[in-house]
Amino acid sequence: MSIAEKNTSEAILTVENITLSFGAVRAIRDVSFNINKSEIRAIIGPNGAGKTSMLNVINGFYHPQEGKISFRGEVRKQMRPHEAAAGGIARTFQNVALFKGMSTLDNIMTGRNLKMNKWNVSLVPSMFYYGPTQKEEIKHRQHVEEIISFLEIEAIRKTPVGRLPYGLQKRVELGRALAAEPDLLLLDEPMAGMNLEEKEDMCRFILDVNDEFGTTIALIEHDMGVVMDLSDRVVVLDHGEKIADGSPDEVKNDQKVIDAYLGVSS
Amino acid sequence: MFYRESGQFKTSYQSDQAVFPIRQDLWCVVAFFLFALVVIPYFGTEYFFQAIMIPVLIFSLAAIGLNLLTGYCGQLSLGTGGFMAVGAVACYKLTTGFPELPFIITLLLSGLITAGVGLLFGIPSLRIKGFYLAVATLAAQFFLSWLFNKVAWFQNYTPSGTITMPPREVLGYAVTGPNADAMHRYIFCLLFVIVLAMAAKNLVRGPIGRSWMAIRDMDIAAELIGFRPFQTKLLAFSVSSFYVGIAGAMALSLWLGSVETAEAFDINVSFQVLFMIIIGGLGSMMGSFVGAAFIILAPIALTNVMVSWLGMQAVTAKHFEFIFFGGMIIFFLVVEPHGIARIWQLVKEKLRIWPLPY
Amino acid sequence: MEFINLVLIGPILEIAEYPAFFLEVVFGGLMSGVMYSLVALGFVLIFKASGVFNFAQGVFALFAALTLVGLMTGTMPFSLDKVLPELPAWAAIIATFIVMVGLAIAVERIVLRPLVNQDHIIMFMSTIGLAFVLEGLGDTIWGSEVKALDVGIPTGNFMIGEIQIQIFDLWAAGVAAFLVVVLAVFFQSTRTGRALRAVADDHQAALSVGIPLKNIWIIVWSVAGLVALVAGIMWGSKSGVQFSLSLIALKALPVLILGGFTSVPGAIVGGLIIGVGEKVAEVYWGPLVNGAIENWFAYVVALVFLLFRPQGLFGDKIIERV
Amino acid sequence: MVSANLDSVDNISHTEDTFPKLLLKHARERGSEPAFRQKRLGIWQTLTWQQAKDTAEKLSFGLANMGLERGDKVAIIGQNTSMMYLSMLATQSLGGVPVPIFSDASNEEFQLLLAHAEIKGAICQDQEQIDKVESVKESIKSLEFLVFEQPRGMRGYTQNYIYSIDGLIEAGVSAKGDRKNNFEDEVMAGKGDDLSTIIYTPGTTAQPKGVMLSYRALILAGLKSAKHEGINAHENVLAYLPIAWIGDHLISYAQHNTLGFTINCPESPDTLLTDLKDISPSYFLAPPRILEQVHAEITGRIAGAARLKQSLYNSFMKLANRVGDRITSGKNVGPFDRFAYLLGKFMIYGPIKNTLGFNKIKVAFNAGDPINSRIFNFYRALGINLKPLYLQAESSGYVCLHQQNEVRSNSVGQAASDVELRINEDGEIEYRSAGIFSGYYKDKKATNSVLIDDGWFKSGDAGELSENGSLRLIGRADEVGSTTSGVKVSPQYIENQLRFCDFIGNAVVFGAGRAFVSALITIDNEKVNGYLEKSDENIPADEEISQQDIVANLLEREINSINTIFSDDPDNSGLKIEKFIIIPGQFSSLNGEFTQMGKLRRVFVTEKYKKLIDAIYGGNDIVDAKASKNFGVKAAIKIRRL
Repeated sequence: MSIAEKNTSEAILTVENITLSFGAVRAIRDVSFNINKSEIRAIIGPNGAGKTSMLNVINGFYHPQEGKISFRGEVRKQMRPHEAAAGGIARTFQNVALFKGMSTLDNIMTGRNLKMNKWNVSLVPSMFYYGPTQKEEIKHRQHVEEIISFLEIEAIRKTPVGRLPYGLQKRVELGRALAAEPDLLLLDEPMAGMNLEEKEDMCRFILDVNDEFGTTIALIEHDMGVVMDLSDRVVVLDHGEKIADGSPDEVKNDQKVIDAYLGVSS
Repeated sequence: MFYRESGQFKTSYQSDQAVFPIRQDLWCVVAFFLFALVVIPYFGTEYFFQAIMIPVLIFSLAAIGLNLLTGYCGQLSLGTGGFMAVGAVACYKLTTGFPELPFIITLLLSGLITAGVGLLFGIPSLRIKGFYLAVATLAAQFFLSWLFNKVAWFQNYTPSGTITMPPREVLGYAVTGPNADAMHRYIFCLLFVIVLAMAAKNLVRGPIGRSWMAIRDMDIAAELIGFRPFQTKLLAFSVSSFYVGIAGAMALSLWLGSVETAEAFDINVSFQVLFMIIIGGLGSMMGSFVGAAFIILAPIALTNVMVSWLGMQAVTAKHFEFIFFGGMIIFFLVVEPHGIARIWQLVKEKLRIWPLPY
Repeated sequence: MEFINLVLIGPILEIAEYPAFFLEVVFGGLMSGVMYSLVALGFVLIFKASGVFNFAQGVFALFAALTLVGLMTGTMPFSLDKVLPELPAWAAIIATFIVMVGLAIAVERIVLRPLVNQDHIIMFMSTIGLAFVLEGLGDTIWGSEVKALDVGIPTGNFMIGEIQIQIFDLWAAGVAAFLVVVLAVFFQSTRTGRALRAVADDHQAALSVGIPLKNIWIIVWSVAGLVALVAGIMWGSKSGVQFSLSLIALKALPVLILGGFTSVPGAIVGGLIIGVGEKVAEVYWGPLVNGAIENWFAYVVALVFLLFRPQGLFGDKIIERV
Repeated sequence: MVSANLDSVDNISHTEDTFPKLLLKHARERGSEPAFRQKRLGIWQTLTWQQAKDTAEKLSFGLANMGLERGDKVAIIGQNTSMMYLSMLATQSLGGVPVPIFSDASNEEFQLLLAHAEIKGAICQDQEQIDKVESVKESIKSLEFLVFEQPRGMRGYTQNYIYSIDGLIEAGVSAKGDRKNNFEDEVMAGKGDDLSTIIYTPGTTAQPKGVMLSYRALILAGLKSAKHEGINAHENVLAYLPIAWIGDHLISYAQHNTLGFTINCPESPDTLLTDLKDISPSYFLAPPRILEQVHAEITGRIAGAARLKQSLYNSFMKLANRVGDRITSGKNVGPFDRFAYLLGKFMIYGPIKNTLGFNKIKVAFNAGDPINSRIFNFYRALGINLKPLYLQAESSGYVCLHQQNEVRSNSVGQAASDVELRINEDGEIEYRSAGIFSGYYKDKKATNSVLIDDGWFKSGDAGELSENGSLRLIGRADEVGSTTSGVKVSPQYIENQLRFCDFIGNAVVFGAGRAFVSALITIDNEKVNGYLEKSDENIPADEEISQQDIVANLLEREINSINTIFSDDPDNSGLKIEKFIIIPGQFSSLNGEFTQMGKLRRVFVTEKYKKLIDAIYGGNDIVDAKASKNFGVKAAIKIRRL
């Protein structure tokens, strides 16, 4: 199905003329682009290009001073993060933001919080636990277990995430995001600090997610090779401005882009 | 070394998510409970119940309350004493105001009232975090004890300013009032606390507990995956206060019988309960009990040693007690911030894989 | 109507009627405000430089005062008999300051170093423990009964118009002001001071300035000790050295909320506001609710304030990142 | 109900003489008992015999719908999942013949086997195996349909001959109407002497041999050994070995269906150990490889333990080694030792068995290859009733069994009841029994060469019968021999000794028909590196560690110790390893040195390393540089003398 939908390039999210600044600092300047349904969209650019800020804008953590965002047709300017989450946007973080005190299982379970029946997990039933709450827990445990076997982390199911190696933590975080069954999945440098093998696994999972569930994915990544392999389209930011947008190949050969990266390396 | 858990495989999520998935643990806990319920009443003396068991149980409940807020939800509170006072006063006003009200209902209502007050003082957590919040809770402490001290209505205008619990019965046994048998009061406390503790355990192992821990561990991430920080914290505040309030009510009715609120529940009580959860273990039910037992028993032991054996003056002993407690806190925070509970957990891990190191 | 009259009109009229008395109240408020500022200053210094919220600050003051009295009266530690030579005030003060420095070093060794990089809340709770230890220690060493302290600050009073002014209060204010200036200079224009400010931002920066973290902490805690000493002297000579002295710490907390945990001027302004506010409230509105409201009034003021400006008066806006 | 027919196992009633019939029986008599447990989605999901029967039935509809006829072959490829085993049952219930295939076999092997077996369909566990079959489909005319269990990654596959299991079942159930026989009739049409399955022995030679086993052979073999070992319907077994291996087929399939005990399938390969601990099986089968790994794991961890623990462990293990085996085999032991052993059981043995999940084991078999005596004794000492099993596909594993009170590592026990056993003049083991196979599939010549006059089977193994009639395996008949100087050499035996030495990874021994005994050896990288770090010998990164003299000296010491063992042993008079070569890299089943079950492919190895071997017996001190290059070594490989 995913193949079919990629052809029908219908935008699931559009950002128009977004400008975001902290006091004097301009993090993003008048950036516009869109993300099509079921595509893998890469956001790249040198450090401090405003990539992460862009994700933060998309899922309502930062509120841009100008511009508008429309997600699945509905336009919004201000939106609380949890509203964005409820709307079907899930994400992972640049430096892993798992709940250190909890097990892999519980971490992924937290991703289900929006899917749970509010009454069954409300205070009083929870105090009795046996009954509605337990039913609800088990229902969602099953779903979480499917994610666990999807990501092949059965062996660390009950391990406190604090004890896990970095690569696995990233995988668990992906699991937590998947648990929300998002329409749009934002991945902030999913491969940062991974060794080659871990990267290959992560690539495989990202592709599988996109293919199995038809999830739309927007990802920030430094590893150009990865970006070229994974993404359908790439948008390039530099110093908060959009300098290129298009297929991986187009972008790769774009002079502006090359300069931007050279500028960083030199 | 004692564990023979292999072969205890789980064929259902119910059994996999049980509180004590390992059979041996379950047996221990049950045995312990039966001991407290059956054996202790046989050998316990009036003093033993009044000075040790009952306060330990009551403070365990308070510790559980604070642990829910601080240990699980990560919101530090220094107002525990104040909220216990609310519970105590509520209990007093309810019993004197509505003599017909069954005692258990009274306790629960006192808890609910305290929960309301806690909710009120939780509101600042909307905007402020960490120390700021801790300070805010201090405000609660001072304001409340002032309130109950100054406004005579809360003491039914008794000249002495003390509030005294009238006699009440449960299932025909007198549990409050001057001629309530200590053993009956103890058993009532035990059962009541155990039930509430189970409820608390159910909370923290379910979705609500996870939402609290999520806020504690990484509030921003929690919000970004759809938790509502404010609601979550407020819930923690009110549930915590509910438990603390009931503890206060029990302290008045089942333990002290008659108190001068401002004195009995002053800021030192707040610290005491805080110490209980630090030493016992932040984010651990079992820790709440252990910590309470430690904080209650240690001074008794200390005084016995220093006064009875070393012949110190009581006042000097009191000072040493301060040093001792302060020292313990620092020691635990440095050595094992997660308290006795964590230490026990580590020992258990070792036992489970004995003699292998990993 | 009756109520309004009672709560609003009444007190206002009263103020209008005896302005001099009102000024006197305000003045008194300012004086205790200065005290609050002093203690709050101690908090801010430590918080700025080591990110630690030192709950023991008040007990520091008590401990300093106790030590001072002990030295001046030549008391033998652990036994309350006065057998040692009595030190003159200036010597005792210096000696006490040395003790406070020693204390700072000990704290760094025993508490801070093991807890470095720990969660702030954990550090905070450890200072609560520290408070208990010092309280017990002070009492065991110097005895817990109330002691008079006289370092020769002139007392008495004079009138300006109809306003009675305590000479002691003037001194207190003067000393406090002086201390603040000294600290300001120290922080703004000495190398160490700048380093200290750097640490507040991040520990790496501090190292780059070239002063090892542990020294910085020792310095800061010593300075905080000095502030505590001054506060102790002022408060102690005013109302005797006793346990209640440690409670001024609790008074300083709302000041912090008001002024912001990281702002020196905030601490001072906040202190004065709280001081005046609670005095006035106590005198004019206290009676309506039969008194003793200054215990919590400050907090309530601070809280209400917080809801509108979480970062405090002079604190800077927090940008959250992920 | 099982023991009922045990006394008369020779004539099993015609209602219980095939596995599908037995399935019906269990579903009927004890439908609510667990047949399978599969750890899936975090818990052990149970399949009762009734459910098992229903699934198999539906599956058979599906297969029938694919046009599966009696005698058609169906390849079963995958990990141990209940669905794989049920697929075999479903196939057999239609009179088809399941052919389990090693899922990690190479594409060439796939091509070879599938073509040879003329399979009509293949039931695969997941995409990986589907891909393998796909890649060779062209060359297999008979192949008509592929079925996969795991949908993961199969979305893109649009070929009309690929079905999901569910799809298969659906189609079958809906098409149910237009079929003459219902399930029971189909099942009952089967006979005990029908071909049950074809087990391909991963030929230690290149050409695979398909061992044809009848229901009767498997069922009888299963029942008889079960009777001897007291195995019954209440056992708990972990199915973790390749389903294509006779060992797994015998226990997880034949005995499982005959006796009706429970099979537990692990969640994934990397949770094997925890799953083993979860289940704590009562009946366990393992090739030496596994037992060696576990033993190494334990000793390794203990080495890292606190001193107190270590000394406790060592002292109690010493005791165990002295009396443990005697206690396990129920011989009499002094009261003090008995007490001490009890103490040890509480302090050490119990906990260790607990962490391994071995504390409920009634009987464990070591099968495939002989096991090193020290490792064997380790398990016996812990109180685990481990027994060497003489397991050949051709015998359905039923040749010799142990008397409870005399279990030794170097013997596979005495001839089991109704088994005749003899050693022919060239020292080769021959036997005949009810478990004997009915021939090699499509290979009359091979069959006739081993199945000689009136049912005797030439096993191809060399062995000795001790005076009490217990059999000692020496090695493959064509491998054992003697040097030109007349010293008897059993390469396998020597290799076992070597493989257990520190620092030695693997070894191949030569000597039969040669001047003297020599060995090719690979190092145990982990141990060697560990040693080098300790002895802070720094070897440049680009240097091949295996060729360093310091390493060679290490191995020399080890091999000398082996040589002394030989010289002390009258059985091995004059036996001595005189030269060896350390070869870079490791042996593996991927490079072809091993079969999937960890058996050495001697012919292959001898071919691959011909140059080296020639060099050894050529009498020079080094291998010429050119040859060395081929093995990725810059400098010429040295030949080490002892």
